[in-house]
Amino acid sequence: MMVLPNRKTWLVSGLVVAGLLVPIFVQDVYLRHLFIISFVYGIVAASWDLTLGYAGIFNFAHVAFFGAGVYATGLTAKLLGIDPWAAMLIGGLAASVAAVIVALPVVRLQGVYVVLVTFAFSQLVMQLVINQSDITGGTQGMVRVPTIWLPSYNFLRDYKFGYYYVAFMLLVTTIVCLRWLVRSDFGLSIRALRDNEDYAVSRGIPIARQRLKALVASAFFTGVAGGFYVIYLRVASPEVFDFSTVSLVLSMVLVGGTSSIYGPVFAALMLTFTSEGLANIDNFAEGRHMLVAVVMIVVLLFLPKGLASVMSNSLGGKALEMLSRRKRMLAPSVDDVEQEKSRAPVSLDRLT
Amino acid sequence: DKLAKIGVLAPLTGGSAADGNEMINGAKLAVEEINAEGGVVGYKLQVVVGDTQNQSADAVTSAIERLANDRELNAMFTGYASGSNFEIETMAEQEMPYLIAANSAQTRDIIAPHPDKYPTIWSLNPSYDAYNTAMVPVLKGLQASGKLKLPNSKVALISSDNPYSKTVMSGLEKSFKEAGWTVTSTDLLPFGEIDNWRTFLAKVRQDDPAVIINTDYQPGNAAKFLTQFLEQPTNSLVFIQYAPSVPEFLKLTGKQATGVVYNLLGGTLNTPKNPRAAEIIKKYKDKYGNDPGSYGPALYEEVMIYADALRKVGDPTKRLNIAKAIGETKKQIASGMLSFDPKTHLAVQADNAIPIQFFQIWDGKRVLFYPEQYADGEFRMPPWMHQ
Amino acid sequence: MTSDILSAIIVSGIVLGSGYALMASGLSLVWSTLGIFNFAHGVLMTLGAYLAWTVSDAAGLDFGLATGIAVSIAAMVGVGILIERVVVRPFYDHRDILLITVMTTLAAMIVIQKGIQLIWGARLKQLAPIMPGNVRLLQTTISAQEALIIVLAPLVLCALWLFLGRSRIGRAIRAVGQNPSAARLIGIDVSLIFIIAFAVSAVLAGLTGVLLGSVRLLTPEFGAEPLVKALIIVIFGGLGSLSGTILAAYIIGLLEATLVFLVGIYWAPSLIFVLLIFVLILRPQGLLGKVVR
Amino acid sequence: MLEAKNSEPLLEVRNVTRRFGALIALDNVSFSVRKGEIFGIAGPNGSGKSTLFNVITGIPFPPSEGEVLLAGDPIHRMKPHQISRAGVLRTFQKDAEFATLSAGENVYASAVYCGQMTSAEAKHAAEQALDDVSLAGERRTKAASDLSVFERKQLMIASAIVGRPKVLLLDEPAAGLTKPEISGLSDLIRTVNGRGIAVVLIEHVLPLLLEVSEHLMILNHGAVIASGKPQDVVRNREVIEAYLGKREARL
Amino acid sequence: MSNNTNALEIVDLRAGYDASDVLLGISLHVGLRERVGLFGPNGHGKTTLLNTISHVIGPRAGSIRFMGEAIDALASQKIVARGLIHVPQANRLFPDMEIMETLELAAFTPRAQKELKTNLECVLSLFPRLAERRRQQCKTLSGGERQMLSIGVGLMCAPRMLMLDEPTLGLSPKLKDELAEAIAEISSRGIPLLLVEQDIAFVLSLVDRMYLVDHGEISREINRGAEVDHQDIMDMYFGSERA
Ligand SMILES: Nc1ncnc2c1ncn2[C@@H]1O[C@H](COP(=O)(O)OP(=O)(O)OP(=O)(O)O)[C@@H](O)[C@H]1O
Ligand SMILES: Nc1ncnc2c1ncn2[C@@H]1O[C@H](COP(=O)(O)OP(=O)(O)OP(=O)(O)O)[C@@H](O)[C@H]1O
Ligand SMILES: [Mg+2]
Ligand SMILES: [Mg+2]
Repeated sequence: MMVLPNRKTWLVSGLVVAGLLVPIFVQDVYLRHLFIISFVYGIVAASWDLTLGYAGIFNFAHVAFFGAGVYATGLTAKLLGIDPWAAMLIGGLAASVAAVIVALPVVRLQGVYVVLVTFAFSQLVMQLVINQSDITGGTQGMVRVPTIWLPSYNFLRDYKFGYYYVAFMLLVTTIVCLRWLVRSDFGLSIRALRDNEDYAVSRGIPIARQRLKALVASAFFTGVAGGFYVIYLRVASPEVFDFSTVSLVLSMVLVGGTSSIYGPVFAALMLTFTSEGLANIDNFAEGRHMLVAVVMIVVLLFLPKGLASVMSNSLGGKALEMLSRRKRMLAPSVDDVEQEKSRAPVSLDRLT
Repeated sequence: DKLAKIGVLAPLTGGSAADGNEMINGAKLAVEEINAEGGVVGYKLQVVVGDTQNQSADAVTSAIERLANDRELNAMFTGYASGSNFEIETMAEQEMPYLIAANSAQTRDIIAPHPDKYPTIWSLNPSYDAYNTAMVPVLKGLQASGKLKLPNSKVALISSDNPYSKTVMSGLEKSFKEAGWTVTSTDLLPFGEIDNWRTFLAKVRQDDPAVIINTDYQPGNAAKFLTQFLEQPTNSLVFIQYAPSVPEFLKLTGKQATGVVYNLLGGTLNTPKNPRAAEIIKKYKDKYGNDPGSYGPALYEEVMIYADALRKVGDPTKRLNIAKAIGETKKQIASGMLSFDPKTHLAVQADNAIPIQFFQIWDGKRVLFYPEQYADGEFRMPPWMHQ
Repeated sequence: MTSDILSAIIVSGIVLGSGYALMASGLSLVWSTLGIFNFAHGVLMTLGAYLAWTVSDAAGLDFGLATGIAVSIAAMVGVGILIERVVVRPFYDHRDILLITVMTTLAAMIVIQKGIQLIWGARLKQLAPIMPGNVRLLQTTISAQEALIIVLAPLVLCALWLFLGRSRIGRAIRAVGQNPSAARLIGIDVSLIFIIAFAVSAVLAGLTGVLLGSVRLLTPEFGAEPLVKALIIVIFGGLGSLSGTILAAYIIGLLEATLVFLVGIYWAPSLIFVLLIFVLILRPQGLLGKVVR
Repeated sequence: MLEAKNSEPLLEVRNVTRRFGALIALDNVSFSVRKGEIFGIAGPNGSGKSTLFNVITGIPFPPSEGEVLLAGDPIHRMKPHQISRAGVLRTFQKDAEFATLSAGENVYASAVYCGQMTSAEAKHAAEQALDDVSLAGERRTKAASDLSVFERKQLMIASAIVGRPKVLLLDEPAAGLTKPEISGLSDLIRTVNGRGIAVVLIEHVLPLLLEVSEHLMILNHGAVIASGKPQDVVRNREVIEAYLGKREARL
Repeated sequence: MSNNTNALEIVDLRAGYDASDVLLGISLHVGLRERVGLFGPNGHGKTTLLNTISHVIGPRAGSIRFMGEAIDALASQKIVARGLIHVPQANRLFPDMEIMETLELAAFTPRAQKELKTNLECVLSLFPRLAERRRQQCKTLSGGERQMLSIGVGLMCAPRMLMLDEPTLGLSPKLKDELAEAIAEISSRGIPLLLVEQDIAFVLSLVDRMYLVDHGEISREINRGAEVDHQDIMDMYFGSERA
């Protein structure tokens, strides 16, 4: 039903071409590595947007799905000697299975209670991984994971040229699929559920099934990304479950702007490069993180809908509108507030 | 004149930041000293820092890639960069001279199968086997000399769920059993902060063992473990792995720590018999105002070793030659007499090489009572035990 | 099992529970009323503890503990207001206020935490206990400080409970959280209420930090684990029901202690999570949470 | 039409009870709506009318006791969304909409999921339904949250009639509407009913209620106190006593 | 001019939402003991007008004076403190709060605190249902019950002037009558009234004077003196509808 505005189409195709050209112009291995990493995070963040933004499910197990992908791929590739390419898919499937398990309780729960269950779940997964140290390497991690190969092509000796394109392809495929999903009837239905559960049900939309689908879909892409992550770095370690990972990806989703798919991807690029750019400064380890955090706040001050809103409208107009909003900040109209609330992914009166 | 950059990988933010900062400090201390003497063969050294943050794979890799990208940077050093030392692979691929201190078990697992594939990687720490084997003989010795009186021969073992602690625990279990001891419990705790040891201690109390060994190396946990043990002490010798060697352990426990025993492999051998250690520690303290743990001196020595190698080879870009030179090192360093085992690329372990050191804490001081040739004091019965 | 084991379990359970209750109180204040999840809450505990340490500890200004605590509590008022002003107020009328503030408070958390590391460094520190020495409780010995916590926690929480349930300001806070514009129309100054709520919550955080700072060890990450515990407890207790929060804190505390004894420290946390999940499946609205709808 | 009327009951409610703790919101209520009928329900505030709709549709809760049948088949054990798909569609008393979806999408979603239509059919049906409620022009592409109170009411009805209802449950659709809007509404109800869809109408706006409904049922304290032809029911003393009050009775 | 003849006086008031202008210059006044009605099609700005007076949204131009003092710059809570009480349309109130809590809280301003007892009695006798359900959560109330509570909340604020936005919304006919009597009784205590309502019979039964709102402007003023019956107004109405 929604039509993609034209300038957006141009912008997107332009970006794709640019993405394809990067390795031609960027010889620098380090920069290529940064692109690859931010692509991986881009995938994870964008697919989280499907559940968090579109479906309004407070799913904090997303990073656990990523971890599931990492370890499933790592283990099958290293211990069972399955071809790494196939292992990546297995990573995706494993994550989807994890999603099904989470979904069982989650679809019955409301609002924040989902946070607790999903969070608990990810803790359990981590415990499991650490505890099975004889196969997973426990807290120490699992090294020497075999990496992908092509006939007569060595990914380890091409200055990350090959890895770049694999990552880029994964990213593009993910975005295309996600965009297609959210613009399909399915996408419509999960947004409807987010906006007003009872009303959605009264219009024949099945809560449980749609939420399950949403979780599984977003988990699959995340899992594949996890698979690539471990194949690329050739090590799987439990830090992927760290809270710092969660907060990193979460900030990508929110700074990028929920319900947009593109936004989180941009945020992933922006945050990775800003943070790494600052890493060059000496004795700035803490300052680096502080500065990035401040940048996030500032972005949200002027673009509360995240970077994505820059794509939809012109930045200037957006910022101005934002300012005007801030002026009457303390005096929203009655309907206004009620609407604002009911518009929230999970309406506040359900949270409080 | 010319510049030879050296990379230091260190966790500067996140849980291990304290270690990280110490690594940087140690390295910078050495570099300033070297440059003050006019550098090495016409090269001034310069430290470039790579923050490994929470040691996650991508953080470490990003740090390495960033450093490795700099053509003037031809060597890297660290205390530890990751839990698994996976970065060794990358370093080897780039033929990057890489000196690493901790996690020698992981290092050996990676290198031992084919050492020739890793010509540039060398570990300052020896194999940890001594942690498993040395304990029982030392205790026997103490008992024989009558310095230590134990009510029975029961031992309770505790470990936190990390490879280091677990290996040590299982090693000890084995050697104690072989020596005819009864191991009353071998508990595994989750890795990370543990605040409440009471229920656990209550359980231990039930079968009051003569020796309680906690291989959790995290100083915070160790401190809490000790304070809560002393709330209701049993008549047992308390041994804590590694943690008491960390400066703040003493700050935190103060007088309470008196009587606690620990041992250390490849740690600074700070006794009159090894003046170099004292010297380095003094320099460090003068410059940074606080006592270093193991990693300050370790990084200092790593840089010094590199400087020697560079002096021999004369050109930092000849990475393989440099690494080879490092491998041939044989010198007295802060932790003892250093030389590398070509089969594992680890430092050689022995009382006359890198020794295992047994300490007892007494009035906030560390008393080294083993090995004899370095000892600066004697073992005494802990205050809470029946004299 | 022998009686001293039993007492050990009960005592450490209560110690844990009281700690958790304190951690949860401040978070619950802004979350279950205003519907804003303050990620910075944990790091506020850290800050409070460090401030007290600097003022009191010999290595710092050495003004004595009492001054230290007073100063840090006073400072927390300001910090709370600052947080509200900078990272919450600009988003009052934004549609995803919850998500946005999750982000901004998260950012605030990072800033403060790294700031702490910058100022105080990463080495372990410990606050002097308000009450030194040990006390004997049942057949178990605990530090006097922990005894103090056992006593203080219920008091603080009941005070908070009365404040929210009975006092005009407390009710106003809840009203603002549930429907700001309707609150305005009965004469409530919404922005003032927000400020009060955040100030009080920050003070609670500071207090918690000061109390725990001598039982646990101070690092810049000091507040991270308490934050998670608080999150779990607030939800488990049932959002919007402080009594539920309190109950949950002690239940989880005792549960943890028991499980530690039965299955060992290793499996206890995971088992607790499993139990939580099942309870929530049976009672989707949390322990004491009122049925939504 | 006529033979449709005296045909077998379409929606049957049998001895339905709903409790909220001590409170009995519905007390053993039974009635049946015939095919193509317009069935009015009225009663004092809090007498259980909306609750009745809630338990019939299972949104948000099923009856505590009793059963609900659609064309003879029990539906009170079905999942709520299945009940809607089976052809029992309701509107809500509080305004409800998919705030971030456009008016068009609001209706389209219902057509696809409740009406089980293909995308093409659904688009067409949605246009149709929006015409029925005369929600025209750019208001169809506006986000539902930007519509005015009245427009949102229209939208809610449109999304109900697009879902292939057999029975349409309207909960106080005329509340807060002006006379002309109300007369528009009664036309709409007639049109929908003309398509053979039975309508159950909860209303306090008597002119509308008495004008359209062929059968009128009065609830009080969760129980049926009167049921029959509207003109008879409004003369019932108990009804006047409990619900109408003197003035309305005089009119 | 001396304002002491008027409780509320509005001159050329303009207001709206983000992009849209809704009020295109409204001028009206309410006398000290007067009951005034506002009548007009949906979406023509009645609620917006009340929202602007109570400063739920800021005015864009024009002046508002209450009891002689300018209030257009004051924040909502200050206006409430002065006793100008706005009972909004279809108020959701505080979902998780109990009826009694809500009523007691509603007497928030110091002035209202003083009158809490008497006002509470008044409200509970007007709506016995609220008394029966003291501990029920607002979100579980029926439509009409919620409307009762919403009016009750307004009365708890100790009004010196009342602005009611569609108070009969969802009320049963019987309750409407009782409400009408109650409102009459209340305003007869000298509390001026500004009433927005779609039920024309209800309005006419109550007010002394009436404004017709049309596309954000006052299209006509009708005094009690000028005998008008439903039909005339309906005509104007359809007229305005066609326009
Ligand atoms: N979830 C609930 N918990 C407790 N009581 C409830 C709940 N839902 C409804 N009630 C009560 O049940 C009674 C019937 O409610 P219902 O909404 O059906 O009334 P109604 O007939 O629709 O009234 P109105 O005409 O005002 O809409 C009311 O007294 C209401 O307070
Ligand atoms: N929060 C809002 N944001 C944007 N526009 C709004 C908002 N609230 C109302 N409007 C618009 O302002 C205009 C006037 O609305 P208002 O509610 O004041 O009319 P009304 O006379 O009260 O109608 P009703 O009788 O249905 O209450 C309408 O066109 C409506 O769409
Ligand atoms: Mg109703
Ligand atoms: Mg209105």
